[in-house]
Amino acid sequence: MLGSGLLSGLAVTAKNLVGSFHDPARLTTVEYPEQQAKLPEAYRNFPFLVSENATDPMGTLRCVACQICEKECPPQCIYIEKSKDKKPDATGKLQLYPAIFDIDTSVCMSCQICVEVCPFEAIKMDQVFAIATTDRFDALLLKREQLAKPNAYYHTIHPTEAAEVDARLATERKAAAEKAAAAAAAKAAAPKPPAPPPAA
Amino acid sequence: MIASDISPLASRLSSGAHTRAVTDPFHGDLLEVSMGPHHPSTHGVFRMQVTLDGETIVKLKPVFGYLHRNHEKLGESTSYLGSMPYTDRLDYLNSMTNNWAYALAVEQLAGQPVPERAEYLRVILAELTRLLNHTCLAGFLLQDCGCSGTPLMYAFREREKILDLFEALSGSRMMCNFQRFGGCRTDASPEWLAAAKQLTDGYGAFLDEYERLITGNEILMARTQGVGALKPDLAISAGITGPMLRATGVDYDLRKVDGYGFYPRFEFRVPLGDHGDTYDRYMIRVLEMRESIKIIQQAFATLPAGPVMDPKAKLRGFRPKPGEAYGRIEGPRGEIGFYLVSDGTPNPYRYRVRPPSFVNLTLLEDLCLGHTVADAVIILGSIDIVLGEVDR
Amino acid sequence: MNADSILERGPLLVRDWLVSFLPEPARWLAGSLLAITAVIVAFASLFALLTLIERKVLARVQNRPGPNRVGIPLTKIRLFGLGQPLADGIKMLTKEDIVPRSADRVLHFLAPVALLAFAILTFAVIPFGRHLVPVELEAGVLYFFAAGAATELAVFMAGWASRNKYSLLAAMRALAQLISYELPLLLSVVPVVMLAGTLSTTGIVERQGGWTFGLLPQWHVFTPWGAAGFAIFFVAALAESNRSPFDLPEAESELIAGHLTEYSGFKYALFFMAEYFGMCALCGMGVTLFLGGWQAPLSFLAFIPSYIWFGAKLMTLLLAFMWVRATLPRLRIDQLTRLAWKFLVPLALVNLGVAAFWSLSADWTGAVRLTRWLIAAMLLAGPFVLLGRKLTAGLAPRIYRYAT
Amino acid sequence: MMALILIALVTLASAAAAMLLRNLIHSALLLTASWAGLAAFYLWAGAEFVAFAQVLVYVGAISMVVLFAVLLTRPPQPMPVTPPNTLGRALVALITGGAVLGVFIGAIVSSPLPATAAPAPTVSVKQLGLELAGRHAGALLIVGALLTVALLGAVVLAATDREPVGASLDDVRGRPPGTPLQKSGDAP
Repeated sequence: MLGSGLLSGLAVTAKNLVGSFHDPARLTTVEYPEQQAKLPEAYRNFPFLVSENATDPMGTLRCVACQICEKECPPQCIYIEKSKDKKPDATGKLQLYPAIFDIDTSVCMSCQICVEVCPFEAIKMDQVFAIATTDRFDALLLKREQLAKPNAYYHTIHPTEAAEVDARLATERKAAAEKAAAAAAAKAAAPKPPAPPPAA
Repeated sequence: MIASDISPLASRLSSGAHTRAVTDPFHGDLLEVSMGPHHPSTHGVFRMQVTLDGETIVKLKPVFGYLHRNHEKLGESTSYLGSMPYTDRLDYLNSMTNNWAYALAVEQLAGQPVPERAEYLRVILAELTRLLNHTCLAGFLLQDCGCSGTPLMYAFREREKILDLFEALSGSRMMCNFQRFGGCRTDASPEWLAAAKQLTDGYGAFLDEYERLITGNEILMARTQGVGALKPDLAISAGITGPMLRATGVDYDLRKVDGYGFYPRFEFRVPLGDHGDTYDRYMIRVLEMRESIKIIQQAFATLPAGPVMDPKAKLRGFRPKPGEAYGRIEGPRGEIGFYLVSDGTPNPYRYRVRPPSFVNLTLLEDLCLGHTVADAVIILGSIDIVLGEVDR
Repeated sequence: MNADSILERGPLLVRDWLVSFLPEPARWLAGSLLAITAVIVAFASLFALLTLIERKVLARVQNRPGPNRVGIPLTKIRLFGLGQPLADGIKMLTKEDIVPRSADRVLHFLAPVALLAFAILTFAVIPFGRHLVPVELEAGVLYFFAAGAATELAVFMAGWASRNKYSLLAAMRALAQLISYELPLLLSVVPVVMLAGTLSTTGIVERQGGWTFGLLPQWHVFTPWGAAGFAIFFVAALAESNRSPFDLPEAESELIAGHLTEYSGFKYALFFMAEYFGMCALCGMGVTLFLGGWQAPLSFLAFIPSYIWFGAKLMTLLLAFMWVRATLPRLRIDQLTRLAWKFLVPLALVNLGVAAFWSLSADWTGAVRLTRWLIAAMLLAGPFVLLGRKLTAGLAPRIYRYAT
Repeated sequence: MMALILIALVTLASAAAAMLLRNLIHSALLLTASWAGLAAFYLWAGAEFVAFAQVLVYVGAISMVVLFAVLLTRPPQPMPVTPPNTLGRALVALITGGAVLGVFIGAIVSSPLPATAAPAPTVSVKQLGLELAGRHAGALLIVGALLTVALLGAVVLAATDREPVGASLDDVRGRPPGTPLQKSGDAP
């Protein structure tokens, strides 16, 4: 009968009108800023540099300025300048550190390739999305100091991933420590060579 | 569209098959109207230079390129991995299928094996993207027909649920950057699989409600049946692929033809239309959604365990041996393919994308001639184009 | 409920008390001025409320809350979005009123004014309550359609004065639509006037008084020709006020804002006010002619004052307009005019015949009355199905085959 | 009495303006205004039914016909405006004008006006309806048919008397996009 299609359409809209008051499947609006939707753990937006502890972020950066992420980043939005001197990292080995580490957040597209290619677990994806600023130029270029965040923060935003990373790092450090100890023991057991090798 | 009077199409048109001779007294001047690029219903920055005789279209010249971002030349100066996030921005509605097509092409180029669980996961994600895309199209097409937003909002409500799944898996709703050469970046957790299974089981009910809302609607049938009819031979000669081709009755679905990604293991049917008009194109997509649900459910049932990334796959310093490869998959809009030429260096020598909506768009004038302005909008909507993919 | 309870005659008593301060000759003038201001204030505030209700209903149909943020400024009180029409009004007032250089200045200004003037004129004859008729006219219905007929002139002026391709195309569409739907609108009203025997709106409402067996009100809509007439009136009213399935002139997807493209600021708001006034007037006339005006639906409910019943019926009809707008897609211009000329007009003529049969067979009593109903219904159903089949020839949901 | 003079002034002013203005659309709309003035006359005289019928038919429908006619037709060539500077032509105009005025005044003076205006017979709409549908049904139908024929004739006459100005389809296709079409006559 002419019009039956129209009437069934009207019936569906009526059901939705009534449903939108009580049916959770239809009540999907989250009224942002008052209500905040819970972000899934895998959510990623803009990288940050991981530092071992919060007290001395610049001192305990894991990043060793190897510039792999700078080369691999598709939009080339990372700029690194190596430091002149070296400082001991978590395992005591002397490593370089980045004197300058800038990320231009107006270019970065949060594609997370830098996190994948970084061999030192030094850069991870943050979950910050509301970083509006009034200044169009300098404020969008995040410096080393603004990027560095402690490992504890990493545990809060990506708990499972952070746990795996820490486990892996712990095994590596233990292996490195044993190797160093074995090397030291072997050196001590071996006859005294004429002069101690220069500092490695 | 180059000067159209030399192409065979024009000679068929100027014979006035369905356009009256313009010089008889009852017709005044021709009105030249430019619809777009800033127009509410052209799905992005796309312009139609339309010459009108009264309300009927006498000549239509599509003008696009406003969103050209030099994607292919850029591909030649970035590494293979570096181009992967850019493929998300080609067809920004279906990033998972773009990634898969690119990954497939590179894997054929480098002869890179892919573990079974990764292939199953890719099939599940591709079919979820097809659901997402066809739901979006149904919403947009009916929005162009004039429903003030209601079907579009229902479509977006369901789309958001799928995008939440993608966000929980890949980290971002639309820019997933999830496939790698040799598998997927991360594995799907059991909770994710349970959530996805619950969504697809409930999707059939949504489609039933949607069809009750619209498909039997007399006004929609009047507006779309017989509008923009496409004949099979013209479709084949113009290289049309995807639901637009199947709506004309041509049985060509890459999932059956190529049999990539373990599709032969799943039992699903390919719907075919008879008239190739806007109603058929819409209905074919709705029926394809029902088939996709079946595929996803079968994939969930037989999802094997095992690694999701080939252990020997190299992430950096990836240098495929010199040669060329063309990887293609059945994207929601049609055949999306990547043609790569490698010269042994980490960057591809030639990086070419075969976008389905660009090819399908070439027939816009043939479909619109003789119709009114209101029909041209719906025909454009039913071709389902995304300007990111058309302009690259 | 006797006709003179305090609630019923309330507005009249207020008016007489206010007017009593003036000398005798000015009393009639003051009385009518009061009536005019009352109608305009009532329908202007209804217009403000309607914009909010429309957006809320449309939103709820689409499973979203709708405007609920604008409340009392500088406070956190939200008032369920009741501040929204106020905010829209202020926004419209403060927006710059751009008149294109090549526009025809006089007509460009005159169009919204004329449209609003004709829309308000039509309120003069609608009986809002038992004694609440702004102007008691013997040819009330004819006056209503005379005032309504001039809106085409204003739409044409708007389209022509903007001197822009889109608005000219839209003005032509709007004219074609308004003219082709005026005929079914008038034809659907003719049976009511024929059966009621009078052109005055109050007479028509009085004739619909009374209840059969105390339960079923004798409204015109409960007769076969009344139901068909109301359906045709509803569809034609949708088209006359450019509402959803027929909102061709401002079809966003094709002609941007149609003949309103070159209007901004308060003139744009005037157009919408005129559209809503036109919609309220048509719904008011629909209620008066078919739904028993201010008559109570059930005999024992008659103690509620009559203007409450009119308001309730008016709101239900307006909500039906919004419900249709939220659901149906738009018709193309040729389908729209074909629907008018080849479906609604013939049906309205058939309805005229059925109404004639109904009035001739008025004296059938007892069991025969059922057959009277059946005959009338059959006389209507036949052409409806035949014309419907011809209208949707070749359109049907299709069965699809699958590749092997 | 005041209302009568006011209405007369409005009607005459809009009719005169309609004749004098160059812009056709403006004059068509002013013509409609003068018809509305006529309806006001009927209202002043108390004949509501005729007034509303006048508004419905003239302001509603006939104005649309006039506007459509103005839109559909274009002057074949600009009307030659002859300067009325020669004395002879002005003289002839004066004479004819005076003669016509004399005839009018003669008719008005000679018509027997009753001293006191007889009260207008109050006729209910129902009687009017019965009268119209009864004795004058034939006249009503003929007038309706006449109007339709007049409209169709006007459209056909207007459309055929000018040479085809539209661009031919082939020329349209070959023309590069963006160049303006054949210069269509400017709006009247």
